[in-house]
Amino acid sequence: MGSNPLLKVQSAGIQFGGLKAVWDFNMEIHQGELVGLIGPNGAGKTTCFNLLTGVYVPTEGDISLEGQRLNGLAPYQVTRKGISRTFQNIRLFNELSVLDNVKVAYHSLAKHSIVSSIFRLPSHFSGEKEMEEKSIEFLKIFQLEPYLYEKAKNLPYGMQRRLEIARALAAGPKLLLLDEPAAGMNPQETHELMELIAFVREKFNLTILLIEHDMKLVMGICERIYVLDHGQLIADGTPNEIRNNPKVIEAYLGEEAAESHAESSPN
Amino acid sequence: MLKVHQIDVFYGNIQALKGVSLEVQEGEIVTLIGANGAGKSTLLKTLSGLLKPKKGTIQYLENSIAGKPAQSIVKAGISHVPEGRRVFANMTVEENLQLGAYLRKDLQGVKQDFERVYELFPRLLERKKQLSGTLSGGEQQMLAMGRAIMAKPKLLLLDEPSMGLAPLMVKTIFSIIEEINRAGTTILLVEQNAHMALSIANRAYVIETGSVVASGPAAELQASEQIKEAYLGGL
Amino acid sequence: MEWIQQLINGISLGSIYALIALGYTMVYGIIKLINFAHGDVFMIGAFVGFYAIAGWGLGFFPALLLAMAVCAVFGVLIERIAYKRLRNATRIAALITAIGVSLLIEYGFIYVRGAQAAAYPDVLANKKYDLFGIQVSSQSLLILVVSIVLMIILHFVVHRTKIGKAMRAVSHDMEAAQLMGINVNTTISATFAIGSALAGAAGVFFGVYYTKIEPLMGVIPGVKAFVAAVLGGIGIIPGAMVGGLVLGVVETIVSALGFSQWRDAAAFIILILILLFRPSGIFGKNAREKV
Amino acid sequence: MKKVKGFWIYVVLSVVIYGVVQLLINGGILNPFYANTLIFIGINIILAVSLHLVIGITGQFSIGHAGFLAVGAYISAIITMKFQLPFPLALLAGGIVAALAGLLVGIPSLRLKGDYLAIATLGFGEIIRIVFLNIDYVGGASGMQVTHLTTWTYTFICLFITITVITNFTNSRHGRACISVRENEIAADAMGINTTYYKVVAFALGSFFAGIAGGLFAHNFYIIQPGNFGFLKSFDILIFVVLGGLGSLSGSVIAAILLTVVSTFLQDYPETRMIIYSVVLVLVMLYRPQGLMGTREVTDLFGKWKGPKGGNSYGK
Amino acid sequence: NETTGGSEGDTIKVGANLELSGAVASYGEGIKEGIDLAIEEINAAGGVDGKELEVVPVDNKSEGSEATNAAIKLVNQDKVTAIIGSATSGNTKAQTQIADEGKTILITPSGTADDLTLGTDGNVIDYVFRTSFIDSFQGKVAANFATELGIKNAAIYADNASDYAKGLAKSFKETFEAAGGKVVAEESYIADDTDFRSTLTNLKSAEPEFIFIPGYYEEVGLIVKQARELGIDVPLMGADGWDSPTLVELAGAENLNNTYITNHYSSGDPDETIQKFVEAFSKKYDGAKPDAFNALGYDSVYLLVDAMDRAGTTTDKEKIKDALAETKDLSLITGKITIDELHNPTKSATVLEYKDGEQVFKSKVNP
Ligand SMILES: Nc1ncnc2c1ncn2[C@@H]1O[C@H](COP(=O)(O)OP(=O)(O)OP(=O)(O)O)[C@@H](O)[C@H]1O
Ligand SMILES: Nc1ncnc2c1ncn2[C@@H]1O[C@H](COP(=O)(O)OP(=O)(O)OP(=O)(O)O)[C@@H](O)[C@H]1O
Ligand SMILES: [Mg+2]
Ligand SMILES: [Mg+2]
Repeated sequence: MGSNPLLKVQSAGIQFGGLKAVWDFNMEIHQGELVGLIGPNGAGKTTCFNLLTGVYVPTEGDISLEGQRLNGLAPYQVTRKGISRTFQNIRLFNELSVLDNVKVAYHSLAKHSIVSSIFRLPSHFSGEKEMEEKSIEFLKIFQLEPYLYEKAKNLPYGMQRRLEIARALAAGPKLLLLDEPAAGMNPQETHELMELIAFVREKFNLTILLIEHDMKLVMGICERIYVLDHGQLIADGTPNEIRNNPKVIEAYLGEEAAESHAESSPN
Repeated sequence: MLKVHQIDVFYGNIQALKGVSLEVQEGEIVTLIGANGAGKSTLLKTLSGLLKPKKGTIQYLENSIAGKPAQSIVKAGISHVPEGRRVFANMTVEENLQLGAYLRKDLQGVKQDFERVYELFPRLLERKKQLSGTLSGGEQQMLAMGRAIMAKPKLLLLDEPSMGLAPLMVKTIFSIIEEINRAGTTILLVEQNAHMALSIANRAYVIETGSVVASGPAAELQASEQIKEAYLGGL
Repeated sequence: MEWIQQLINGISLGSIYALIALGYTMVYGIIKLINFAHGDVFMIGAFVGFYAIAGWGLGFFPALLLAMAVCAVFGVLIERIAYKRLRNATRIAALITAIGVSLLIEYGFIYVRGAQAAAYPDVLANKKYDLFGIQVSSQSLLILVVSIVLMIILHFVVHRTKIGKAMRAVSHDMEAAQLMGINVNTTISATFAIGSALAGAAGVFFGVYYTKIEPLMGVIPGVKAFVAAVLGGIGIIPGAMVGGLVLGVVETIVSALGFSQWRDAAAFIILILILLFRPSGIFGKNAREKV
Repeated sequence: MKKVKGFWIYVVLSVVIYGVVQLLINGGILNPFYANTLIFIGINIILAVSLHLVIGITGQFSIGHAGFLAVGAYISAIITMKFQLPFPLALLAGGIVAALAGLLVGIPSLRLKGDYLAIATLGFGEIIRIVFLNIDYVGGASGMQVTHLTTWTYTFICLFITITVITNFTNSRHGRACISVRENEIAADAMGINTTYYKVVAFALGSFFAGIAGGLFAHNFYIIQPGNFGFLKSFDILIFVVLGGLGSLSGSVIAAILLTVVSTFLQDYPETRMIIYSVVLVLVMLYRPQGLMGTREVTDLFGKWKGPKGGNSYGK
Repeated sequence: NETTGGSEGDTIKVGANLELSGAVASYGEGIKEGIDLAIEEINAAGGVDGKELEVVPVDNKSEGSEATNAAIKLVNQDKVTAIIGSATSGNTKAQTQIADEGKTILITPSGTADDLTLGTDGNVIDYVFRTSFIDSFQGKVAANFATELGIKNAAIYADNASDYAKGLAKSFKETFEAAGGKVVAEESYIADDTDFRSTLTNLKSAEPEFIFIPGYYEEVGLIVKQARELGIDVPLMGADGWDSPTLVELAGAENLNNTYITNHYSSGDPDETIQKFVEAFSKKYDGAKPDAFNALGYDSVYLLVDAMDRAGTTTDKEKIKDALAETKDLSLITGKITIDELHNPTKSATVLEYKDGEQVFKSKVNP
């Protein structure tokens, strides 16, 4: 592991009213890693994502990406710095076509101004053309090309999830955050998703942090896992360390589950 | 107990169910599995009266309930725990449970059932006065089930009760489902977690793009190569 | 001394706003519809009371009850005919429909009756109490008391009774409410009936207190009540009350300072300022969407 | 390129429409009443399309649009009547000052959503009206007399510019950014869209054109009074947009034409006018809650022509 | 044959460009009732020159832009001989130029702004006339009356949304101060307000001996009532806008004691023609008593018809307009009218006092 982590979180935390949703949260992710974040319902996992992406401003601590401080940046600024995400409950631009969903993510990479668009200057045409070509290329990778002009809301659930990942990738992140990408999928679909994640990671040389309750997926592809409970880290380590960690078993996995995962059976 | 015969259901012009038939016997756990968008939730919504079938019949305890309004179906003893929990977020846990018993007149029985729910889900007793919107996902799922139990259903329709839950919680929920069943409630269970579902169910139906494509005893389906291939992650 | 008088003036004005806003916030809170026709139901209530008193010689209380009953039925009819179909449509479509219904009631009524104003008969003796030079009228006291009592009753109904729980359930999730065995249609009708009956009562009180009634009398109080409801926090019953009082007092103070032409502007400026610091109103929970 | 061709069809069509109408007016075939109705329709289309950008495209529930109309009307009237400057300059100034007012409203309103935003914009509209009511320089309540300068030519040029600019804006990355704000603000933010910036841009641009419409309005109706710009006027504009179909530019154009014609026609039936109007409104919403056009554009009916939308739906 | 026949057919078309819906619909409706009654009477008596009068009502929604549209339509589509309207000065201003360009007579029954009959160049517009007196005249009459009562300190409480009220307030103040009086407080309200207590409380603390309240009866009724409730007992005075039986109902007869108005006429005036009018009006409109708007709408028709008679034509608009300008000593319900060079009627004003809800004649003031 290199010395300079891509993402560094130092005792970050946030309170809602009196509730300490996350506190004293520390995390280091290095370039190219695939890391899992697990924990019981309401442990604060999604809240961590919201801290990382600027949706919430941490009430304490520091977050930095490649040494640059992210605290206090608005979500769109964080995205431009190189973190993009998917959402636990799918958030596509429903009325927009599949193609336009991805084009929106390319937005900040394009340069043509409002004036050039209004007056249809050459830079508008070249800029739009480039966006369109790049987006289509991208959608090909995700096998969504046949649905370019379909409205996002009309896609089946599984494809919507895929489109969300594609869209997040189009924003050109260094670090990709996935929030329960396999929720609501059956084992077969989950399996396909695992392959997809492995593939894009390879292809785009990505660093990924993912939240998931499907232990088969988490244990199957993550290199390292952080475990959160009641807003606090209770463990981190390799999948094997985690599945045998008594604290994790008690708070999250349950006895049998831990055993069966040891045999890598999917219950 | 429940006999669905050849129903067609539409969303506007989109046909979501095509000639679906199925049966549930008293005391059974029947599970319904299938890919995303296959029409599982649609079927449950039709049974509980949220949607009206365009064609076909639904017999429940010798009565036809197809197209009846939801509240009269609840009254007849069918309770539906919808996808995504749908608890009343700005009401307390207790109020949610009271709403579960909305139609009941037997105050004594209601009181007993309160106790029963709190016994099944001690967590809910702890959080009695908390607004349900602030509960964790698993707690909300317990509340949704508790709320359905309060209606004292003969038939309980469960739509993906394990979705988004931590492994430990999934286990708890499934054991509670079995417990409710043992206490005499018939259960129709929709699940993505097909392994778990098949392991507690008596019988199962597989539904694909709006039609039933396979059915049989749960154990048999679990063993079937085809089913494994398509729904159980090829293992 | 004069300031106390002005405060009293403001509270009397505010309690009228509050009375209308109570019904408004109720309907608004439950089906999330900005019911622009609420102000017109208020107008109908005022006229029913007027005809009952001036035409049939009923006393104040029978007329009040009659107006409330007629308005309840009228409100339910409006909902059944115009809004029910739109429950699953966009909010803005429902809003436009409400504007249409409001115009229809106003001009339908003018067509039948004419646009001229009428004067409410004196049915409630209005005693003036002079406390150290401050004039308090028994009517304004009555209105304040009535709106407080109604607020308490409403709050109780919504939070303690079965129908109230059903209303809140429907407001949060119509489908899930149906699964509890709640008859959504009946519940929404009940909401409209109560809300409209309140509007009707407000109409009669308004008539008695301000004397002048006319077919377009509901427009401005309707908007003001909406402002009051938002000010207090949408759907929050004590909020409507406080919102109404705040609005009344602010308007009065602005007039008292000699800026009467700026009165409505000041009301809106206060509204915007409050919303900037409390984007969901004074009592509103900051329901920021959870990500 | 197909796009470019579509654009030229649109331009040619516009010129033809303009020319034919102008000829008919010159030839006396269209008497002043019809000519004036056409101008009124044009003004209403500009209003509808400018609000369409704010509500239909960016999803910001603004119901105080008449305020910006008022700003444009008064500023342009001051420029021609008090400073004796040329009309085109007045139109432009009206637009610019209205856009500034739009910025003023847009920025604080950003914290608000849905109904709260709606009531705040309604409030802003009323505040603007009351400000004019209290300025004696512009005649206060009795209003300001304005010379008649608006012609079919001016109206048409403004209309053409409005539709072209808003269409071009919408069909670019900037328009898509606005739509993404409408569809899901949180996701838009997460995709790197500066949502605040685009909301403000939409408000400012929408207000600019409402201001232009105000200039035309003031110089067409001889007198402007604060009473012309109350919230009922805002509702009228809102109704164009919703009735046409939220998000459909051609829908707002069609609705503006239709309702203006209906309303003009109904002037002859004073007793039942508002009754008929409101019944039509309610019936349309009951049977077509998504509006006349839904989210489609007229151009969609002619296949997948992806040129500037709204060309074919152009005013008479 | 409605669209092409114009005034050349068997009927004489008179447009009514009125506020039949919107904010001041009741004024427009009042005028319309008066017009309808007059036309009914005239037609029943054989019409003008053997032709029937036909009214073409158009609703301007109380909006200037709609009034413009309506006027353009009446002039170009319906080709009316004359337009009666609108009720407010603003909506009338929105059509004076159109009437002039279209050479169509415009008579406003109740537009009272002083400069209404003048163009932007300050010259009188040939085709524009009015039936009511102008603001400055009434203001003057009221101020002189106050001075006669021996008032030194007066307050003004005017409707800020109406140029009528503002015009009256202005001329009252000028005249009153010129006569040595002092205006100790000036406040304003806005039409459609219902609660005036806070401003009244302010006025009260300025301790005026007299309050001049130009405005319309719908608000004034409430103002008088609320003023008395707050213990303001000084004399109150208003103008023709007060005149309506509704005022008495709104304010309460007792509260109206010690109030005065200037007016065109009084429905309680024992004059025979006036009583005949009141009776006819009541008969047609279910016992309603005519107010000033009713009377002015009614008079506007007779003013026009008189000019037609004198011009000896029902079609030549130019001649009719010239005849209108020469109207002299025409007895109408609202007084004996002579049209001056600015196309304003000179007519006497009446000062009335309210006693137990009845208007009692106080004095007559000639211009
Ligand atoms: N905006 C907010 N206001 C108040 N409380 C919040 C807010 N967001 C999150 N919380 C609370 O913070 C805690 C952590 O929530 P979070 O969504 O991060 O859980 P999670 O670990 O993602 O759970 P799950 O696996 O169920 O998605 C919960 O108790 C939640 O109710
Ligand atoms: N409200 C709706 N309007 C239109 N189409 C709908 C609606 N709800 C569901 N559908 C469509 O009906 C089909 C069946 O949906 P349903 O929700 O029943 O699937 P499901 O089997 O429950 O899937 P999941 O596993 O995702 O819950 C899908 O194609 C879906 O897109
Ligand atoms: Mg989460
Ligand atoms: Mg489902």
